[in-house]
Order: sequence, then structure tokens, then C-alpha cells
Amino acid sequence: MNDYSILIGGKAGEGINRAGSVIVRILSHLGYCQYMYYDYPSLIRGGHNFALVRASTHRIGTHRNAVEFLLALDQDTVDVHRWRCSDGTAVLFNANKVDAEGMGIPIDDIVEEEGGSSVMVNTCLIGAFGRAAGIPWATMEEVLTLEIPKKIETNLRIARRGYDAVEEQTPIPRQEAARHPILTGNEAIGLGLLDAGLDAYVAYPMTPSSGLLHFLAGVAGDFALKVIHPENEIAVMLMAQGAAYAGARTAVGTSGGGFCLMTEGLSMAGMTEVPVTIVMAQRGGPSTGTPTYTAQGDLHFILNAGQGEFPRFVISPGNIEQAYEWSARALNLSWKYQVPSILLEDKTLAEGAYSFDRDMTTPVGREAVARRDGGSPYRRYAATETGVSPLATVPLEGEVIKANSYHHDERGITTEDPALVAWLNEKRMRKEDAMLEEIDRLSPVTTAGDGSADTALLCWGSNIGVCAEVAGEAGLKVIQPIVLSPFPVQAFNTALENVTVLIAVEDNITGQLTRLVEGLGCCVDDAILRYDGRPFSLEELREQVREVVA
Amino acid sequence: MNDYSILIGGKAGEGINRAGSVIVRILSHLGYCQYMYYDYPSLIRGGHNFALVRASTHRIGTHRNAVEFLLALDQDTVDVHRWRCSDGTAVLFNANKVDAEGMGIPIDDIVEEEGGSSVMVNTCLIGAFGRAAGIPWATMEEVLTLEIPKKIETNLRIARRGYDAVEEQTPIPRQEAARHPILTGNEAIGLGLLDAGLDAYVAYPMTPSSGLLHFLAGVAGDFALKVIHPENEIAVMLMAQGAAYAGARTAVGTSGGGFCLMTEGLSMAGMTEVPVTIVMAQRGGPSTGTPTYTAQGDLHFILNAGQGEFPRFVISPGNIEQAYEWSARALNLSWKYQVPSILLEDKTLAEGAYSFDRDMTTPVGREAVARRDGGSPYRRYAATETGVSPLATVPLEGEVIKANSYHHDERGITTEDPALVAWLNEKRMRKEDAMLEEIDRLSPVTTAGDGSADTALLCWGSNIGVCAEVAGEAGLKVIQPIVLSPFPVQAFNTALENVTVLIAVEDNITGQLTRLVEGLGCCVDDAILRYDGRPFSLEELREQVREVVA
Amino acid sequence: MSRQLITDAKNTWCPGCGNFAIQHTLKDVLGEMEEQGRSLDDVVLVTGIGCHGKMADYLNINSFYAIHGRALPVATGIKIANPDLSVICCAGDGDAYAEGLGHMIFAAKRNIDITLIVHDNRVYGLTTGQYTPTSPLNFHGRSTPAGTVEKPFNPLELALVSGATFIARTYTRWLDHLRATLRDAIDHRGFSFVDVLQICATYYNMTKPYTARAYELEDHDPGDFDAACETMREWDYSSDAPIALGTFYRTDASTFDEKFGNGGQHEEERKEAIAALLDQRV
Amino acid sequence: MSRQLITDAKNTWCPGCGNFAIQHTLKDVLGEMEEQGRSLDDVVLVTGIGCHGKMADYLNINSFYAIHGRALPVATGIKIANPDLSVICCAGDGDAYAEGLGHMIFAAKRNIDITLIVHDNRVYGLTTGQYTPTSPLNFHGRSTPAGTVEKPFNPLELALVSGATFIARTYTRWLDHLRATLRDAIDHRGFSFVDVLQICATYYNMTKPYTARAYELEDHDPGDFDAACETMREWDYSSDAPIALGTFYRTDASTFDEKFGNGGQHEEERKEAIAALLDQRV
Ligand SMILES: Cc1ncc(C[n+]2csc(CCOP(=O)(O)OP(=O)(O)O)c2C)c(N)n1
Ligand SMILES: Cc1ncc(C[n+]2csc(CCOP(=O)(O)OP(=O)(O)O)c2C)c(N)n1
Ligand code: SF4
Ligand code: SF4
Ligand SMILES: [Mg+2]
Ligand SMILES: [Mg+2]
Repeated sequence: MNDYSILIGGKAGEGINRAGSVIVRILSHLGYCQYMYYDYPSLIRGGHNFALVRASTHRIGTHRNAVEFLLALDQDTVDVHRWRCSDGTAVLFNANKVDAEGMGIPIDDIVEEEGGSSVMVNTCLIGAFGRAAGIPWATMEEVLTLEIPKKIETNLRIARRGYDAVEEQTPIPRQEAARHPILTGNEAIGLGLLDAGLDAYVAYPMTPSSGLLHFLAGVAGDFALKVIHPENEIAVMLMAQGAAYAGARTAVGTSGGGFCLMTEGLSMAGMTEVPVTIVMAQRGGPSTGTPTYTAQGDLHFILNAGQGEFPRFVISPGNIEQAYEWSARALNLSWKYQVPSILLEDKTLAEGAYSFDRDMTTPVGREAVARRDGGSPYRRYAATETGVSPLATVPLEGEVIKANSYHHDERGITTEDPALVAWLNEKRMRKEDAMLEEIDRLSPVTTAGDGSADTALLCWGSNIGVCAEVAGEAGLKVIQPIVLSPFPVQAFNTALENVTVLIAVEDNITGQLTRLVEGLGCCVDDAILRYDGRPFSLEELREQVREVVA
Repeated sequence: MNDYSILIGGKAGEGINRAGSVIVRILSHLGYCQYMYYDYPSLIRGGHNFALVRASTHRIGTHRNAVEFLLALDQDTVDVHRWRCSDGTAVLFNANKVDAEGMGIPIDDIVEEEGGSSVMVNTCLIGAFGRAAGIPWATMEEVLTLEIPKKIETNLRIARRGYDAVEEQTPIPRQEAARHPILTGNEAIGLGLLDAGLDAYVAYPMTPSSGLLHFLAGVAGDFALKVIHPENEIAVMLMAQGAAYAGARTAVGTSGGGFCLMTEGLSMAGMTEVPVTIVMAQRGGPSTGTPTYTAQGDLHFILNAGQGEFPRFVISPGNIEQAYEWSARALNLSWKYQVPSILLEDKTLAEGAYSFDRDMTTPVGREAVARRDGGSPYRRYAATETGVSPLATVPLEGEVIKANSYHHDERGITTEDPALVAWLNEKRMRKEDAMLEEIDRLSPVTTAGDGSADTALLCWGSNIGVCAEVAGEAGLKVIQPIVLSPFPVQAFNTALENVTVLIAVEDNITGQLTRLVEGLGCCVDDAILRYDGRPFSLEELREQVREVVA
Repeated sequence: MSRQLITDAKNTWCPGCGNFAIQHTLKDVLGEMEEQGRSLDDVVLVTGIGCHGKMADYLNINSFYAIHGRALPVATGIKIANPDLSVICCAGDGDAYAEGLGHMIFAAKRNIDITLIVHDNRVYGLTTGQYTPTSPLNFHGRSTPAGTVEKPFNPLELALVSGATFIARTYTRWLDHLRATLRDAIDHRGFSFVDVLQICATYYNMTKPYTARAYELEDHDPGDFDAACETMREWDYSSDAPIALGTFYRTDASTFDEKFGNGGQHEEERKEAIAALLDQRV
Repeated sequence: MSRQLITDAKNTWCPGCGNFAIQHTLKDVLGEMEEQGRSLDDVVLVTGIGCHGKMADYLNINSFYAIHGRALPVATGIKIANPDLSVICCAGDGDAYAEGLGHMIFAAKRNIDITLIVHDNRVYGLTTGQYTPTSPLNFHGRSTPAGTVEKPFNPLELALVSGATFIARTYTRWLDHLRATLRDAIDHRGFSFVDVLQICATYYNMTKPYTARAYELEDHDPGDFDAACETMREWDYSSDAPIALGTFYRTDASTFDEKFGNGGQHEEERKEAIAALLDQRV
């Protein structure tokens, strides 16, 4: 297995994220599978940002501590990340700013000489990386031309000067493998939603969900998509309900604090049965917390948010293909069952970049929903066996459609009659049976690693990446429930068969998935919990699992 | 045992609630223990309201279906409640409006003849009730004079005419017992908070919590209490945080939808460690639901509300003495541990009227909290063994106090350092141990009925009233956890000793307490769930328990 | 086919409540619109929570009975999804001016083509009589038994500086005026705001003072911004000044919904666009 | 003893950011207040979330680093609990004008004695460059790459019609003006609102146009409501009109906090009051 890690670091505002993406694409063109972790504090300029790019001949979904290449635009990169280096690590740095051992390049001088602007320091360093990694100049030129929209001539000159300034050190050979597109988790979710026919996206910016807003705003024109950024998250959620009532398939996106403001509207959606899909991107909490760092601390909040009782889908994709496919499904399911669908991601997935293997995803498409049954007058909340009433949206010729946040009768007119109140509560809750049946057909629990092992790692969300790799090495099994509500008990129990030791891996302090499955009578033997905002690296989890299993 | 039920019914706007209260007080003066259930739809005039008063020589906390007296101001009262009557029931009605069998009184005529106003029809009917129940006129006069602030002469004349218009039918004998004050659940909570030194109450009106706002606004002057009704619930929660930061012991009150809007501030309180006490009065949900009817559908929402992980007290009193005592404790505990305290009541308790037995409550008082340790500079988030940092509020001479919603260091300055983030998460969560220890000393789980029975009813909130009575009759045990977070596992298990059959009784459709205790490994054998907005009556629960136990 | 405009839901407003006037006026206006060829299938009513909200149950048209304070964002979503619809909001003063005030200012700012009718009874009716942002100074409500210490704000002025392009005030006892005003507001393209002085028979019965002090705006040019300002300021919702009724301000401006179409994309086109986008990311 | 007014927290604003000017000005104003005998123990700073919010970390005074959009209600709670405190809010324009707009209008309506300083960079800085309610028409931000279709609103006008009793605008490159304005705002009794045109070096660097178009209000009577209206309307936050800086409006009025004391009730009194209340209920 060929496997390389490259760290590029510098100050916020120096375009580290972009630089990482360019490196990802270069390695992608060489036929590698990619994963990139991007680490940045909550500030706009200065501080220390870094991107950890990993390229492998195998499918990967996590970063390593150790790096083969360290690319430093600032001193911090060298000082903070020295521990990642070994003797073989190629250290490339801006010799005008950084004092280090390795290959110094007078990048500021070069950029100035070539008449470039300050952001082009990246290009120079990437050029140098290309040579150190033995990458043909043609590949470099091709990718740089694709990636850099402006002043490409100057950029190429600067890159070439970097390329020429250093020696080849650790060659990264070209692989004969399919080239995959690169997507962040947020982008995959956006595309999945579009696949299922998203008509409108409403959101207020909030890290780490903003990437989805920016992405969809950018492609809106190609998809007849309406993208709205209103005054706050309360308006977001309520506008989404209005839009769906008028027939638009609508999603919203936010993070913890913004989701709080949506809970009243969420409960309304529970009562009105007007569909809504919510992308909820977790970051460190409580409250403002650590906005740019990861966490999985909101599961129980999401499962129970909103006053009163109503069913909901809660779906937590963990890798890029799941992100695409399950987002499309989430939107369809929300319309089919007229319940909220919540896509619960974490910052690691949301902002991580991954190779997206199209062959591993089946396009989902826009699923038609059972429309009004044709009877007149139309009864929005008609009683049915499954609890799902035939749906129609305004305008409906000659008919009246009444959505209502109060308890109501079949037509949607308010009632306080005890029998009707009980009836409506039962109608709504009854959907959960059909929802569960549907979910059971969709492989709601995935497994990885050694399927016959009796020790299994239990994880959710982005941790599937690191868990799968650790388990693969150690001969363990991994169990990842993707659907968390309604909880797929049967599929989960099937996955648990023959497992005698279960070790949870979560990015939170109370063990949220652990509590959830324990509530179902399952016994979790150990929990590896991390709550410092950083995702597990391969080495870190490997070590912790070893300790626990030993 | 002497036990009487009186139903008085009429249209909204006719003062049925007041009339019920007057009857309660009359019977209180006769030495009875009282409970009154008040049933009204969400409208201001018209419709059908009724108050069900029950007087007993025993402590009671629930209503009966059957009534000994039916007092009808409108036809609905007779038509809707006929099923409650038996041959012995005294039916008294306004003969000018109602067509019924029993004792008709030309109430409208009387009121007109005496120059009274339309609300005085009540007084006349109450007068008639007094005679039918064989109550001495002196008692009637005494209580009416206490209860009716305006136009007492006219009222007394009208009452007397009612008194004289009928015959004694079912005498209610005077008891030699202490007279107790009458309070609603909301009032008891308000007094409990005041007992613990409430400085400010902030709320936006919402049924069934508004009674607390009105009560506290009314008595504010007697208690140097600041009562604020701001623009919405977001402001409510945030103002409360500001006030507490400046040293004021502050509580807020709301119901489901309003609570949703507070969740973001709640999570902030989790992070800032600025105390807040929240009175959350449950009504039928989801969403607007059934605003004036009862439910227990918000437990898991309350337990998990707010992004991120932080400890909280969730306390659900079930009777009037618990309401008083635990409200005082909730406020104290919130300050002692610098965490949110949530008092979770239901409409039945909030708006029900009960005899309050002062001998059964120990005054709690304002508990002093551990203040700053005197070190300088003051560190608001100083590390301690219990996770509780010495508290100080502004102004603090020569020192700076920094509250912060981001992750922060001991001084309250923002940090993203992984070690500090983990440290702070541990500091906050560590409090839970001390909280649990404290709670364990306070009898957080009560039991009633036959303590040695092997079948127990499990309930929470106001259902303790009806469960205790049913269990008392049937020789069952009742277990009521009052504290729901941190969950008093030990006390709960002690209560469960020797219990082999556990039957949950809840006002919701998913069995919320059932799920909670099952998550702790406890097995609930059966659940009697009600979700039509109405509380169980004695007969209803008795019957359902019989079916389940059989 | 003209439809029955009132449902069979039981009406539970108090006798004498000004909401009846609004209900019947809306019914008449809708009937008139239908007669003139507008299909009522394309009309949607959105309401908040409060006595006013019951309009959603009583009028037999499409309706979204939303939550307290949030009628406008729901209406905005509807209009954006389908700009061909006529969207009318009935909101309370507690609803639109307290709980959800921000939404009104943003609806006005966007000049989205929605009609907002505020049932301004200057009290929280359904929660039994607390002060609202338009209650006069020293209002004795159930949350302020000693009287409020805050002056009201003037919702007309707020709407004006926020960008509303139709601003009117009317009164539930002036039926003809009410009717003409609501019709004009609905017909106006852009954000129309109507503050209806609505009698609350139970908690704030202002019939006498309103009837005594109300007068109709005359010789007023609704296109004149400064004149609008000045006239609005005559009565501050607290004093005993005369109360002008009429359309204070009206102007034409582009609307937020203009840029949105109605209807989505073809399945095939969407698939191709996704494939193209993925290709670009290789 | 005069204190060190800047903490040792690392400053992470971008080079050239206008927030530095506000920070140093506040530091100077606080220093001046202390010299004049005001104890800084009695000053509290409340901030929202955004670049501006970092002020809470950087100034070594009491601070409540609250949540996005909600600085004002926190400040209100502080002032009500203890009217002797001086309460200053630093809010962003996204913060105060979008997420939490309602609170500003209510703070003004109450005329509570708080100073609101809006760091109006006309962009969401910390979330990397989206439009705000004061961004000009056709603003190309990350959520509106094709340009906004909404006009901004004018926050000064909103504050005025809402009841603010001190309304000023200043600019981060006019240091003396900034300083005098902030000092006046803090000294004013009642709700003081200052819109600071703040340079965002990264996402909306308006240094040139502002410097070219800014001028100081002269011969303006801040007690004149109509003059205030008119002057405020000169620049609508979108056009290229001249930009007046100065105090547009200032008046004296009773404040919401006036009626509240500082300090609670004695334990004994409270016990007696409870007992008396219970006795009445027998
Ligand atoms: C979030 C939330 N807070 C509070 C309530 C309770 N509530 C229902 S109606 C109402 C006030 C109604 O006043 P207004 O909007 O003026 O309507 P009116 O009844 O006067 O027509 C309130 C506070 C609620 N339903 N939701
Ligand atoms: C409820 C909520 N929504 C969104 C966010 C994300 N957020 C943080 S700062 C910010 C905007 C900052 O803009 P502004 O208030 O103008 O401050 P600036 O950074 O420009 O100083 C947003 C949207 C949040 N923290 N909370
Ligand atoms: S309370 Fe007032 S607004 Fe509500 S229905 Fe009665 S009269 Fe109308
Ligand atoms: S993004 Fe703008 S406002 Fe924020 S620190 Fe940088 S220059 Fe200042
Ligand atoms: Mg009202
Ligand atoms: Mg800003």
C-alpha cells in the first residue's frame, strides 16, 4: 500500500485550505484516493492553519500524525508540527520567513521577482512540493491551470521557480487507478439533496454548515435552486415550512446554536406534517464553544428536540458516499412520510475533503410522493392505516389546504376534543412503524473491518473513517448505525451477532451513542471518548484501541 | 372517610374558575382537604368551562368522575356532565337558562331584582349550593366576604336568595381539622422561589405558566421582586443570564414553544455557568397543540435541550408541598452548582388548586453560596475538585469577572487549545457527581401506597395524586422520582427493592419516564398512557390499573 | 364556481369582538376578488397564534395556522416558492410587534409582495390581557398590575423606515374603510402593512375613544414620504391625539419575489448538471 | 489605582481592521472615566459573537461574552439587576441588525440606560463575508454570489422611531470623533446608540469611499427630531451620498431602569411576607 501524508501550514488568510485542495487534486491526478483534514481557529488572518492531506492507494477517511512532507509558510508550522516528522520527512519552507532544517526556498523573493501577489506564496511552495515528490511538471501544470482561475501565467512561473528550487526527495509514483472527484462532506450533502430534487435551500451562516450555503448559492443557477439567507434561524425554519407547504422541496442548514432557534419550528413541522430536511453540522459546544472544531455532542438533543412527541428521521452519514446518498434519501423520506429529516454531520465530515467514488453510490433521484387521493373535499390530515395522509400542496384546484400547529381534525381545523386529540397523536406516532420498515430496507447500519471478529468498534458519523482503518489493521469489526431515528434495532442486532466485546468511539464526553444503544438493552464494554475538538488520527485511535483491547 | 365532589360549569367569561375557588374555600373553612381541577378551552368567552372541586377528610390530589353536586350555569353543564350524576346528586341550575331536573333557581331574575351584574350569577348558585350542602349561612357569609372584594352587600343578598331558594340535600358536615391555605401549583412554585430569595422573575406569557407570572407580578411589591415581561422568550432567557451575572437570583417561566426559544440561552448558561432557574409548564404538544390541556410530553426534550453537554437539574414536583419545597431547592441548587435548574410541571399541577399543608413542608430559605475564595486576580472558572468554581458577581472590588460562551480558560478568556477545551469539558461535567450526592440527601424519590407491595405504579409530576389514591385502595406501591436529572439511581433502586411488577402511569404517548428508567436497565412491565389532554380521574385510573394488574 | 367562504368551525370570539369585522370584511374582499376572476385556489392565509389566529379556522381558504410571532416568515417562504400566489397574513400585535418584530422589519426591507394585517387590539387577548408594544403608557395588564413604564412604539413609523411600500391604518368599526383598505393592500404589489385598530371587547374596549378620535386622512398624498412621516406621528399610540385612518404611504418598488420563478428543474437536466459538476471536481 | 486595561489575550483581528480603533478608543475612554473618579469595577461590557465580540477578551474589564445577536438582552438584565452599573454593548451589524434586531428596538423603546456600539462593518466578518442588513444593494457576498436584491435599512432611523434618546454615527478612521462620540454615548442617561462605520480590511474595505464622503454634522440641533430624521435620510447605506458623522439626536427622558432598586429583601421580611400571604389564602 502506498500512503503519503503532506502537511501544509501557515497563517489564516494565506489560503492554506485552497493550497491543501490543490495538493489533493494533484495527487488525485496521480491516481490516489484522498482525504484532507483542515484545522483552523476562529479568526480571519494570522493564527495558525494547517491542512493535512493524505493520499493512498486504498480508500481512506482519516488522517495520520506522521507526515512525509511538511510544507511551511510560517515558523509555527515547523515548530508546532515537528513531532510529526521523521528523518525521511521532506521539510520545505519559505526561507524568507522560516528558520528550519530542510529545503528552504526564498519564496517571498521569488513572488516579488515574478510580480506576483502575496497569496501566490502558496503556489511557489506547491511547486516545490511537486519536485520533492517527483511529480512530472506536466501534471503540475495541468492541475494548477484547473485550480487557479486568475493570473495563471504568473502563478505557473512562480510554481516553476519553486519546482526548480529543490530536489526530489520522496517520489510519489503515479498509480493506474480511476481519478475521483473531490468533495467536502458539505458539498456531497448539497449534491445529494439536489439529486433528490431540492428546490430551495434556506440558511443563516454558521460554521461548520456555512460551506453548504456557499456551495449551493454558487451552483444555484445550474439547478433552478432558490437559495435564501434570511435574518436569523427562526426565519430560516419557518420560511422552509412555508416553502414546503407551497410545494418546494426545501432544506435548511445550521449548527448547534442556530438549531436551538429552529426547535420551535421543528415542533411545528411535527404537528403540521409539512416536510423539512435539516442539515445539522456539529461543532464543539455547549454554546459558542469551539466554532471551528469538531464534536459529536448533539445527538440526544437532536433526537428529542421540540416540545411534544412526533417521529423524525435522524441520519448521520460518516463518509462521502454516505453523505451523498443519505442526503438524497433524507429529502425523499421527509416528503414520503411528511416528517422532519435531520442530517446530523460533524465538522470533520462537513469540512473534510474526500475522494468521491461514483461507482459506490447509486443515484437516488427525486422520489414521487403519494399525492392526494382525489377525494373531495381534500382532507390534509386524512386518517390512514400508516398515519401518512395523501399529500397535496397549494394551489390545488377547487380545494382548500389547511396546515395547523394546533391539534386539528382531518381537514386541519383546530380541535380540543379529547378523542380527536388522542386520534391525532396516534396518527402521527403510527408513522414510525412504516418509517422503520422503510429504513430497514436501506442498510441503515453498516459494518466494516473483520466481519467475523468478536470485538467490535461502535461509532457514528465521521469516525467510521478512522475506525474502519484501525479495525482493518487489528482484525476487529466496526459497526456504524447511519440511521439513528427511528433506531434500526433489527439491523443493529444483526450487526452485533457474535460480537462479545463492544467498544464505542465517540467525539463527546458523555458517550451519546453509547447511551442510546444502552437504552435499547445493548451493553457497551468500553468507550473511547475524545472531546478536545480534534478528530482521532489513525495512530491515536490505534493506540487507544490497543490499550482497551489489551 | 368523607369525600364530596362538586362540579360547577358554564361559559368562559362567567367566572367559573373563581366560583370553583370560592367553593374550595368554603369547604376549606369546614375543615376539608381540597383539590380542584379546572377545565377550559383556549378561548375567552363562550365555550364550556368547568371546575371540579373535591373535598375530603383525607389528603387528596386528584378528582373523581362522580359528583355529589352539579351546579349548572348553562345547558352544556347538564348535558355534558349528566354521566357524572347518580340518583343522589344534587343538581342545581339557573332555571332562566337551563332545562334540567333538580333544583332550578331563577338566577337571572334574582340577579336583576337585586340590581347585580351578570357575573353575580355565580354568587347566587354558590349560595344555593351552600344550602343544598347544609352549610351554615355564617360560614357562607364569612367566606364570600373574604373572596369578593367588590359590591359585597349586593353579592351577599344574591347569595342569600340562592341559599333560600333550595332545600338541603346532601349535608357536608363540618370537620374538626386544621384549615389549610389554598394554592395552585404555580403559586406554590412562586412562593418556593421567593422562600429561596428570588430577586427577579422574567417571563413572556404562555399557558399554563402565565399564572406564575401574574401571581408574582401581583405580589412583587411585597417582596422587593423585579418582574419583567419582555419582547419574547429569547430575551427572557438572556435577560435572566444578565441579571444573575449581576447577582440577582432569577427565574424564568414558560411552556414548550417558549422553552424552544430559550434553548440557545440554556446552552449558554451551561457554558457560562451563570445560574438560572426555569419553570417549564407542560401542555399538550407538539407545537401550539392544546394550550389549555395537560401533558407530560417534554421530559426528554428538557433533559437534552441545548447543544453540547452540560449538567442540569431537572426537578418535577407532583403535589403542592413538593412544588413549594423543590422550587426553593431548585433555585438554591442552581446557585450552588452554577448550573440550570429546571422545574418541570404539568398543567394539572400548574393550574390545579390544592390545600397546602404547612406542617408538611420545611421552609428552605436562601442558601448562601460559596463565594470567591479571596485570591487575586479573581478567576471566574477556577479549577476545583468538584468542578464548582467559587462564585462572585459584579461588581467585585478591584477584580474583573468574565463570563464567556466560548470555551475559555480559568479567567474566562476564549481558548481553542485542545488541552484547555478538554479541561473545561471535564470541569463542567464533573459537577454532576457532587450534584448527585447532594440530591441523594434530599429524598429525590418518593414512595406512597403500600410500601411492601410487590406491584408498583411508577409516575412523575401531578400523577402522584391519582396514583397514590389508587395504590392506597388497591394495596400497591407508588414510586415517584421527583428529581429526573441527575437521575437518583440509588434512591430509585432502593424504592424498587422487592418490586416485581412495575406499571408506569404517564400523560404522554411514548412513555417518557418509562424510556428514561429503561435506559438505566430497569424493566417496566406495563404502561398506562394517556394523551388526550385530560388528567386521569380516580375512577379511570383505578379501572385501568385493575385491568393491567388482573 | 364561487365557494362557501366561511367554514363550519365553531366561532369562539367574544361577543362584540372586532375580529368579526375583519373576518367578514376579508370574506367580502375575497368574494369580490373571485367575482373579478381571481381564483381563490391561489390565495393563502397565514396566521399567528392569538385570538386573531382563529381566522385560519374560520375562512374557507388555504391557510397555514402557524406559531406565535412567525406568520411572516412562513408567508415569505410560500411567496418565494410560488410567486403566483396571493399571500395574506393575519397577525396579532403581540405576535407581529413583540414576539416576531424582526420579521416584520425584514419583510418590509425585502418589499416582498405579502399583505400583513395586524389585528392591533393593543393587548394579548388569548393569554388574557397583558400589555403589548402598542399598549399605552401605564397600561394595567396582568403582567403589569402597577402599570407599564414603557411607552408604545408606533408600528407605522417602523414599517415606513423599514421599507414597506404600502402603509395604512383602519378601524374595525369603520367597515367601509376597513374593506377598501384591505382590498387596496391586497392589490398592492410589494409589502403592504395594515394596522387595524381592533376592538377587544374583553380586555381593552376602546370603542368610545376610537370612535370619538378617529378621522379620515384627506388631502394626503401617499406618495409623499415626509408627509407620511408627519401624519403618522400625530398620534403616538399613547396620547389622546386625533387618530388618522387611511393610507399613509404607498409607492412602487421592485419586490423580493420578482426574481424567483415557479417550478423546478427537469430530472434529466438535474442529473446532467450533477454529473458536470462532479466532472469539474476530478 | 488605575488598572491595566488590555488583557494578555492574543489579539487575532486582521491587520488594518477597524476594531483596533474601537478597542483603543474604548480603552482611552475608560481610562479617562477612571481618572475622573468612576470605578471601573462598576462597568460591564457585553458583546455578541463575531469579530467585534473579541473585545470581551481584549479589554480587562468585567465582561459577558454572550451569543450571536443577544448582547442587548443580557445587558438589559444586568442593568435591571443593578442600575448602578454602567453597561456597554459591543455588537456586530449581523449581530444587532439581523439575528437580534428585535432586541435593539425594544431596548430603545424602553430607553434603558445602556450604550450600544455597533461595529458596523456591513458584513459578517467572522463567518467570512456574507451580506448584512446594512450591506449595499447588489452586495456580492458568499451567500449572495450574484449580488443581493435587498436594499439595506437605515439603523439610525430605526433607532429614532423606536425611542432611542441618543443616536450617533462615527467612523473608525476618525479617531477623535470616535472617542468623543463614545464618551458622550456612555455619559448619556438613557439608551445610547452609536453606529460605528468600521473598516473590515478583509471583506469590505470601505476606507476610500468613507474617507472621501464622510463629513461632520454642523449646525445641527440634536434636540430637533425632524432635523434628525432629515439628516439621517441623506445617506441610505447604499448610495454614494455624503455621509454625515455626529450626534443626530439626543434628548432626555425617563429610563426603564429608574424604577428598580439595587438589592434584595431581608430574610426575615421575606419569611413574614410569605406567612402573611399564606394566611390570606386560608
Ligand atoms: C413562543 C410562544 N410564546 C407564547 C405563546 C403564548 N401566546 C399565545 S397567543 C399570545 C398572545 C396573543 O396576543 P396577540 O398576538 O396580540 O393576539 P390576540 O390574542 O390579541 O389576537 C401568546 C403570548 C405562544 N403560543 N408561543
Ligand atoms: C445563532 C447563531 N447563528 C449563527 C452564528 C454564526 N456566526 C458567528 S459570528 C456571525 C456573524 C458575524 O457578523 P457580525 O455580527 O456583523 O460581526 P463581525 O464578525 O462582522 O464583527 C455569525 C453568523 C452563531 N454564532 N450563532
Ligand atoms: S379576548 Fe378580545 S380579541 Fe380575543 S376574542 Fe375576546 S374580544 Fe376578541
Ligand atoms: S474579517 Fe474584517 S472585521 Fe473581522 S478581524 Fe478581519 S478585518 Fe476585522
Ligand atoms: Mg393583540
Ligand atoms: Mg459585521
